[in-house]
Amino acid sequence: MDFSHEEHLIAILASLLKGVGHVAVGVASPIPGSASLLARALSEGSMRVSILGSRADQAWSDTGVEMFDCAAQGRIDAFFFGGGQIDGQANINLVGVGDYPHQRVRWAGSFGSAYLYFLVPRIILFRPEHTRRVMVPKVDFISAPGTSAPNVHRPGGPTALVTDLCLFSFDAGRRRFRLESIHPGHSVEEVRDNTGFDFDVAEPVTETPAPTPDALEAIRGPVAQSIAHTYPLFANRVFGIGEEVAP
Amino acid sequence: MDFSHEEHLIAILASLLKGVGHVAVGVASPIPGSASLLARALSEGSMRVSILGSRADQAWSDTGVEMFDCAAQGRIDAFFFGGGQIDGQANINLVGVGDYPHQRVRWAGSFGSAYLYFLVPRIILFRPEHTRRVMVPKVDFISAPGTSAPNVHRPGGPTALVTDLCLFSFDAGRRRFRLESIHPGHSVEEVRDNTGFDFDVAEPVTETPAPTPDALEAIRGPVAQSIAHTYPLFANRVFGIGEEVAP
Amino acid sequence: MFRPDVDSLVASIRDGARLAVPKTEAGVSMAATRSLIGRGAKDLHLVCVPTSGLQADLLIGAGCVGVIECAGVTMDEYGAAPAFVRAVSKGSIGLVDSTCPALYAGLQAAEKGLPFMPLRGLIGSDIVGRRDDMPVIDNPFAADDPIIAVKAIQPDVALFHAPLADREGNVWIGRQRMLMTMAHAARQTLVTVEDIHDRNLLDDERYGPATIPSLYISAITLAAKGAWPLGLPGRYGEDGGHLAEYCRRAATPEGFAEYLRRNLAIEPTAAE
Amino acid sequence: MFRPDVDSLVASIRDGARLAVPKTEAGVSMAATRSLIGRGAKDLHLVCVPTSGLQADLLIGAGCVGVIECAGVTMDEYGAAPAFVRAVSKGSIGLVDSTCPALYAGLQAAEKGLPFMPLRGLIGSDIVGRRDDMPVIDNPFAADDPIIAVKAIQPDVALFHAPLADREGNVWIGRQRMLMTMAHAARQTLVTVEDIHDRNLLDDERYGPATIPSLYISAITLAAKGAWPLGLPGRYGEDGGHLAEYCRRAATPEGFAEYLRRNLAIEPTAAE
Repeated sequence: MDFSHEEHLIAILASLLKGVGHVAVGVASPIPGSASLLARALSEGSMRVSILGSRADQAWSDTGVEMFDCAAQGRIDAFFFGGGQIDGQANINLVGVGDYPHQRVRWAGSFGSAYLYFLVPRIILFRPEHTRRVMVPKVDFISAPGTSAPNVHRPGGPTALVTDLCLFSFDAGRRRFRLESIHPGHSVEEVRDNTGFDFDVAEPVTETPAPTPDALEAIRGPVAQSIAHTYPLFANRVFGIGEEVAP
Repeated sequence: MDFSHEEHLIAILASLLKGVGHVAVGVASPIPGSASLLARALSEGSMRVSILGSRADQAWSDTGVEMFDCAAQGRIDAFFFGGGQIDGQANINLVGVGDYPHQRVRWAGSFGSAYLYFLVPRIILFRPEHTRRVMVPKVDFISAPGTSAPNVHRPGGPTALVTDLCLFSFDAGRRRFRLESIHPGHSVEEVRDNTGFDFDVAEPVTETPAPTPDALEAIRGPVAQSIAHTYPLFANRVFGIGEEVAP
Repeated sequence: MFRPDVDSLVASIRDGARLAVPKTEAGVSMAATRSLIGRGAKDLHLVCVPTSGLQADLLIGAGCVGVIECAGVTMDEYGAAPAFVRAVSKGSIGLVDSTCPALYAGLQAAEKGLPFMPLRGLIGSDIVGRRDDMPVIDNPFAADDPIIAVKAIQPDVALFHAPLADREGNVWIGRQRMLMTMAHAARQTLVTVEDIHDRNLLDDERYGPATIPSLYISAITLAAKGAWPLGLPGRYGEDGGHLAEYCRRAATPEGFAEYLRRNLAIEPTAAE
Repeated sequence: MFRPDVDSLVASIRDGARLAVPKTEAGVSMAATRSLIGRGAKDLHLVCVPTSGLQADLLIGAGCVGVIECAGVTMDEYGAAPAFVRAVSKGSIGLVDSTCPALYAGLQAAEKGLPFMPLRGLIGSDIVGRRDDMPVIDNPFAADDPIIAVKAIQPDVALFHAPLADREGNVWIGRQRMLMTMAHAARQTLVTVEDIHDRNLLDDERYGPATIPSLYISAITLAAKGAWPLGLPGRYGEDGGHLAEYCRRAATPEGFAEYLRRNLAIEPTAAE
């Protein structure tokens, strides 16, 4: 069965949500949002999905602080973050490149990362671009640190990193990523060549499995329809549904 | 013009609210509530009155913490407290008599006094019973202290005490009450005999003025109607309006 | 989520639980309170948010309460809370005397997953002086500015009565926002409701903002007039005759027992 | 309370003011934003609650902003915020990079009249490392448990757009509860509204709980479609074509100036 790259990423992220009771998805996250909806579809309704900015998939009565309080209460089990830069200790940078504050490349900002990265047990890093520009030895600005000293209250943290090339797990004790599986058509060497930090390698490294037919059916059906409410541009481009929004 | 004792107390308390922008009234306070409504009526609408538990005279959208936050924001200028015991340093006791915790006389509790007594600029103590049982040398439990050390954040505190016998002002610098006026028919000696703490005496001590005809008219008209919504038993007993509630 | 009756709802409240209940005017589940008494619940740590009246008094008189943490227990216009007053004098309940904003602050700390919240006021009061969980700390942004730290209050159970729930388990609370804070702060939230709303309350732009999402709700059961003899804002007023009658009867332990027999059809065993 | 037009509303915002504005989806007063730019407002300290988009970008590009305190500035699906990115690189604005819950915590501290609020997380981030107003303090209830203290944020002005006000000056905000926090925290609150409701919103059991009482509102003016080209929840969506067009034009300083001329009929003088 044929599938697009986006559909594969959606399926990979969804596979990382197994056993999660409540996953929340931040802004500007159409693929994580789709993955969460897919995981719910495949969980036979036992999973709760909250998509920030969505009206239908929204557990909260308040659009502001409630999600953050909810995470601190231990009621959010999984969340996604990207990273303009990610380093080998899972520090993430959502702020910019160069000497802070007047950086030559500036991104939007840290959003809730400096907080949620500490409090949500299963943080999945998702950054399609897998280059030495992104996967750096040391981030230029720590929006949120990958690990903390033992005395710092930290029930949560990063557990995985998904890119266009591969899937890493993260071991907070060792403060290192471990390459778990390579997406079809790529190799360990390619991952190494494009990664600016050192990492462990699972024995053996497997090939990331393709989406199951059930998953693909769900992605193209209810997931596509549902994500289109929050991400019309994305749904139009990837699933060809909805009206195209003006250029 | 004839007036009842309650009407006089209402007028006295209202006179202490001159210049107040926003007065709030706690639970179980029919006379302070009536006084606030009277002060508003006489202020030609420039005063805001918030009566806890009232639907019509209620500035808040939340029945809980909002009033306390509002006070801390500096948006409440005056408030009333009673006191099962009040001592000469304006410490108030709303908890009970005897050795805490298993006191031989137990009252309801401190409510918000331990907080509002610090934050509202003009706290008016209102305790009709003027006896040595109430006006004690030292309270058995400090629900809220009358004064604080200079380093304690305290924009508010007690400014006056009104009883069945007289009106005191309170000087936080001297940590003492001063007898300002005596209600008609009473004397300085009577006040002294019934007060368990020492106090200053204004020179001269005046007689507390009777309610003006305007005030009485307002009390018996709109004030009575309005307070009856929150305090039906009180309004029935004092103003003879509304249905008597079952024995 | 939906329980068939009040008794099965209340079965989730174990003896010894830290149980948060709202003030008299805010939606008290008297239906669940009667059920707790009927079951002979024991040793509850009652957290009043921030005060209580008939509910606390009945539970205390019936011997269900080990400790009461509150800013005030009163029957309002009807007088003092008779069983509470007796229990304090006898020393048969533990007391954690507090002040309204400290109870809110403790719950808000738990709501935020914080160990504490700072709070103005209180310094020099016996509320602080008589307990060891309200230390004075330093404001880190000013020199010599002491401020109270209020420890987080995480109830095992929040219990209240609300006007409406929907079939998804969302609960509308109107302007009784302390109920939202209680549900956020507590491990479990149990609710009796007056009515079931046919459409999703969160989808409605007017109900939604005052609706506790089902995420925070453990169980719900229908209990028409479930706040009686107290009132429910916007629905019905309190039964003043009944409350006056209660105060009169409960003035003695015998009268209190008689009230339980007559009005709750409960034969008090371990009551005062 | 009621001002005749947006310009007279905005006259209450002095140059240099600490101005709190809500995130893109929550009710941004673009009408007031255009008026601020038209007036040539200067040196605003913009507090984004907790993020911003077109509003911050326009104000920055037009030279109205001295400092921006925020957790993120983005045009969402339409791309990066072009004037913001240019201003950062050029060093023409001051930056106080924050994180969403810290901005909420700072406003909530001000709402409660507190000097600070504790906040979990953040330790070891450069958000804490690059500013001097987020010290680590000790949890007084546990040994060796560091926690961040967030300083209170008291805006001079909170400015937003809401669906409804009534004639008493009460303002209904639906589920955008951060607007309530902003109004409680700020010295002044200025609101543009879509419509005027004929009855008192606080008296309505459904509108009341999500209504900011007039106590906190300094001034209101009617501005139909006042959030355009952004959306207003429950009323209208964003004008995606316009936002895409903005991003395309504003990619250069010249294009930005051209956008101001064409779309706001404003001749930029002190703009970038």
